Amino acid sequence: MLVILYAVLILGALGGLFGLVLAVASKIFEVKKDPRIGEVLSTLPGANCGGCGFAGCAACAEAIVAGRAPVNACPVCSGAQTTHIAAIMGVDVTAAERRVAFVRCAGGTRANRKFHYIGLPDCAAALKVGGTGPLSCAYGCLGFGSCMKVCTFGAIHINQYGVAQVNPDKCTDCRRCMAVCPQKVIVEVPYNADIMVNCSSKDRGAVARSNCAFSCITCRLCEKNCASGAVTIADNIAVIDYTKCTSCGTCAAKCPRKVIRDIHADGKVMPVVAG
Amino acid sequence: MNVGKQIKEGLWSQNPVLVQLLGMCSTLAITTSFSNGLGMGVSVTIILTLSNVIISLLRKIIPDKIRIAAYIVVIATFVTMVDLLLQAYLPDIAESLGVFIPLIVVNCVILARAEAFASKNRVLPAAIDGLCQGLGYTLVLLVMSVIREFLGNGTFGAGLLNGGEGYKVFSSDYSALMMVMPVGGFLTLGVLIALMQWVQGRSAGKGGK
Amino acid sequence: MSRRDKRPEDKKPAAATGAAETALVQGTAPAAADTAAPQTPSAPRRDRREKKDGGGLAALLTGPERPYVLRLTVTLFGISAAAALLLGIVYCITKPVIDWRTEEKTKAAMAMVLEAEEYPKVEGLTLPDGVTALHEATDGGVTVGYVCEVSSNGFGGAMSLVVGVDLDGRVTGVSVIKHSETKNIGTKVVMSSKVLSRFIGLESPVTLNGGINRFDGVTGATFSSKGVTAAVNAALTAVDAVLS
Amino acid sequence: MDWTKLLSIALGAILINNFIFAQFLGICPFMGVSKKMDTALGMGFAVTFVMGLASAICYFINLLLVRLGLEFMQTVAFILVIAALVQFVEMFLQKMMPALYEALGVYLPLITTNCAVLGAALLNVQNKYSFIESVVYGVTGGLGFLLAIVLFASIRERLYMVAEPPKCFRGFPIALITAGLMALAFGGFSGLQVF
Repeated sequence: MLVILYAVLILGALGGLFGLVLAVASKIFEVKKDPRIGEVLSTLPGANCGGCGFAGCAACAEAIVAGRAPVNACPVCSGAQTTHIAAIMGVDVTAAERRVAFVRCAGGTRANRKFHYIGLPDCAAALKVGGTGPLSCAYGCLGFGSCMKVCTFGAIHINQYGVAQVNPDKCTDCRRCMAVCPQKVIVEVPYNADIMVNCSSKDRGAVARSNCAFSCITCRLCEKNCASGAVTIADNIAVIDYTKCTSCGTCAAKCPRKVIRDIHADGKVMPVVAG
Repeated sequence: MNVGKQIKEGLWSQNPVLVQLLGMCSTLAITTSFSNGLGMGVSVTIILTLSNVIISLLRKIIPDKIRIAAYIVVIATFVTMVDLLLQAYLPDIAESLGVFIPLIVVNCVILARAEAFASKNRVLPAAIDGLCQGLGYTLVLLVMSVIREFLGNGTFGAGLLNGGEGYKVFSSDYSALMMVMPVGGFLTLGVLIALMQWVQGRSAGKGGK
Repeated sequence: MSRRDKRPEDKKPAAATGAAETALVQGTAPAAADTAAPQTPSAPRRDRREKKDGGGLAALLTGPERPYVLRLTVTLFGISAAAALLLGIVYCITKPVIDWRTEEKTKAAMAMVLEAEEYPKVEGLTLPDGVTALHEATDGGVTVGYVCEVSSNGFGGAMSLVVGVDLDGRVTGVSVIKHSETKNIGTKVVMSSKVLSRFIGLESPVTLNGGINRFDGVTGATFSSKGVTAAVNAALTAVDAVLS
Repeated sequence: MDWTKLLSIALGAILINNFIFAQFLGICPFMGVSKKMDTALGMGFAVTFVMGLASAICYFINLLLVRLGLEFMQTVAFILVIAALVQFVEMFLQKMMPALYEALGVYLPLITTNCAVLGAALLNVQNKYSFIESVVYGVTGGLGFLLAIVLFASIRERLYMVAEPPKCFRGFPIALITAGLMALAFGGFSGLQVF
């Protein structure tokens, strides 16, 4: 029986000692953390699956509280969990409009090329060759699919024109494609926005015209004809303010270069440029 | 708290080894014979369920800072108890599992389930979750041990069936010895996960758009 | 925009949901730009009060933090003590059974190596390293030979064997109790009685694959063969010391 | 303090029976962290540090346990030490080196469940190493882990960026198969007998 007494004494003493050390350490090394991180973390499933794009749930909780990630960043969370997190953050989920990624380029095979690139099938690698990559337009999508590899939801693919294209239904706005795209061509737009500017070229009109068959040449027709003043030309590129845009489609009709298009024109997401 | 969902999750969609990639140390090392796989699987399931129950009982008492230390002590106690009981009453299983019984303590499945699930739910769901995850784990272990044993040893059901020798399918001279060594473990698990992703891909493809 | 003001310390410029696409068209994906700007309260603004407090360890034990520190220590102490108690009890229950079983196992191994009734342990001997115990095999009081418990290193690690030696120093049998050899390689030496029976009748020093007392090892399992041979030699030297 | 034994322990722990590829311990964090090189390095050093310290402390605790005849308590006591140590390191890093703490993220608490750390402590006891030998074994075991995880992370980064495995092999399956091939390569060292 002595063995049991010894065992209890030794392990008890060890446990107590470590309890003390940890308690003191936690006080000395205390880092002021936003209390809400703990709350959000306890609502998250804790499976550290990485679906939200962060390294585990703790990182995702910190991002949500710091405002870097949307309240519904965790794809695995059930409806109740997301609304609970939204309540902690003082945001009601319905107001947080669903946002998805969108590739602002339509060139691909139809963009002129400075040279024929044979090498690592990866955008970052291709971009390094010749300073601005194989495309004559320095802003266009290179079409090597780095974004496709990163997307864990299969929401982004290279379409038949060699340009990355997002399927808004599958996109959970985890922003991993935006992070990995070296050209920063992928941006975040509201889910139900229809009218999209399919170009990111900031070159002057004439240069853009020679670089690619589907580029914005800043002819300003869209700006003049937009009834609600949603379209403006900034930095040699047409820009739509979705708070004002009424999806009337006049700019898409007027655009001679077919750069502004209504991507939901016939109910399904059309290939970015229909010939 | 519907049991059906938990069972489906434990066995398939959230399988601890194939999906969450936990508990791989023992999976890769132990699955060289059928009896090993079964013995390990069953003991992990028992320990997982027991520790889930205790941890969900204690969840209110344990402060956050010593959460991990406390859970680990509970798990270690159960493991040592199972180890002692196995050595006393089932020596042959204890013999073949060898050094891997104490390593169940650091088997990530148990601590991960304790931290992710048991510390947030009441006792009954925690117990069921422990059971389901344990079964999922045992299932994968058995599948792997059958494959590795068949390829590496040419027998089926060694250690258990027909007096420990197992049914000899082809003589062990032609067996791929590599499968019994660590290399085989990695390859088999890799192919298994690929198979699972392929099945999920196809079913998602059919059921998807 | 009500939603925008409700989001505290949101330092992102013009990032309300309805923001014009202008904010987005600059092409800088919001996530990338954001992580650069530090969101957490800046570290240098640490006020003096907090530094003074952290220093005094004793202050911590008696100060306002006392209940928290105490609670942590007591909980861990309680859990560990309870665990130890449980373990101690299980240990006491299973200890006799385990001892009996190991005893049984070694006795069975010894019987396989050298037929005898019982095997009293011989005390007070300087045993060569590797030999853990030396037993005298007696048949109704008459010593028939000796049995050695030996441990040596094989391929996978330590292994323990039992070696029987008759009165004129010849090996009567070898059997392995515990080993960690790799399956299908080391086990071909260690677990097959056919290979181990090749030792029977040999005298010390036993040499591997050569010499008068020759033991042919298994190809591909040299380490295991060496390990077993070393153990047998250790046993033989121990018994020869006793015989002379 | 004979150096040949220490060197043979060190070489054995790093190459011959490397914790990952030969002894199969610590695969969960090895798989989890090796996506990027910097987290792999951070994890490798953190594991080396914890393993070295844990081996040292466990040696003394084992002395105590053996003297009182409590061998069965080894696992529980060791794992308690390791868990407390990791928690302490986590708090220390969070305060002193937030950058490394952020990089390691969720994988720091995972070190507690890292079989390699407890495996090293238990093997120290099994092989009856002296204090110096157990510390050397712990540290070199950690270095073996570091070597394995850095090699694996570099391969995995290229794999992730460039390789085009079939759809269902993407992600963990291809990583596992690469690890299998590396284990085969490390198998080559197993015949090496040192001194």
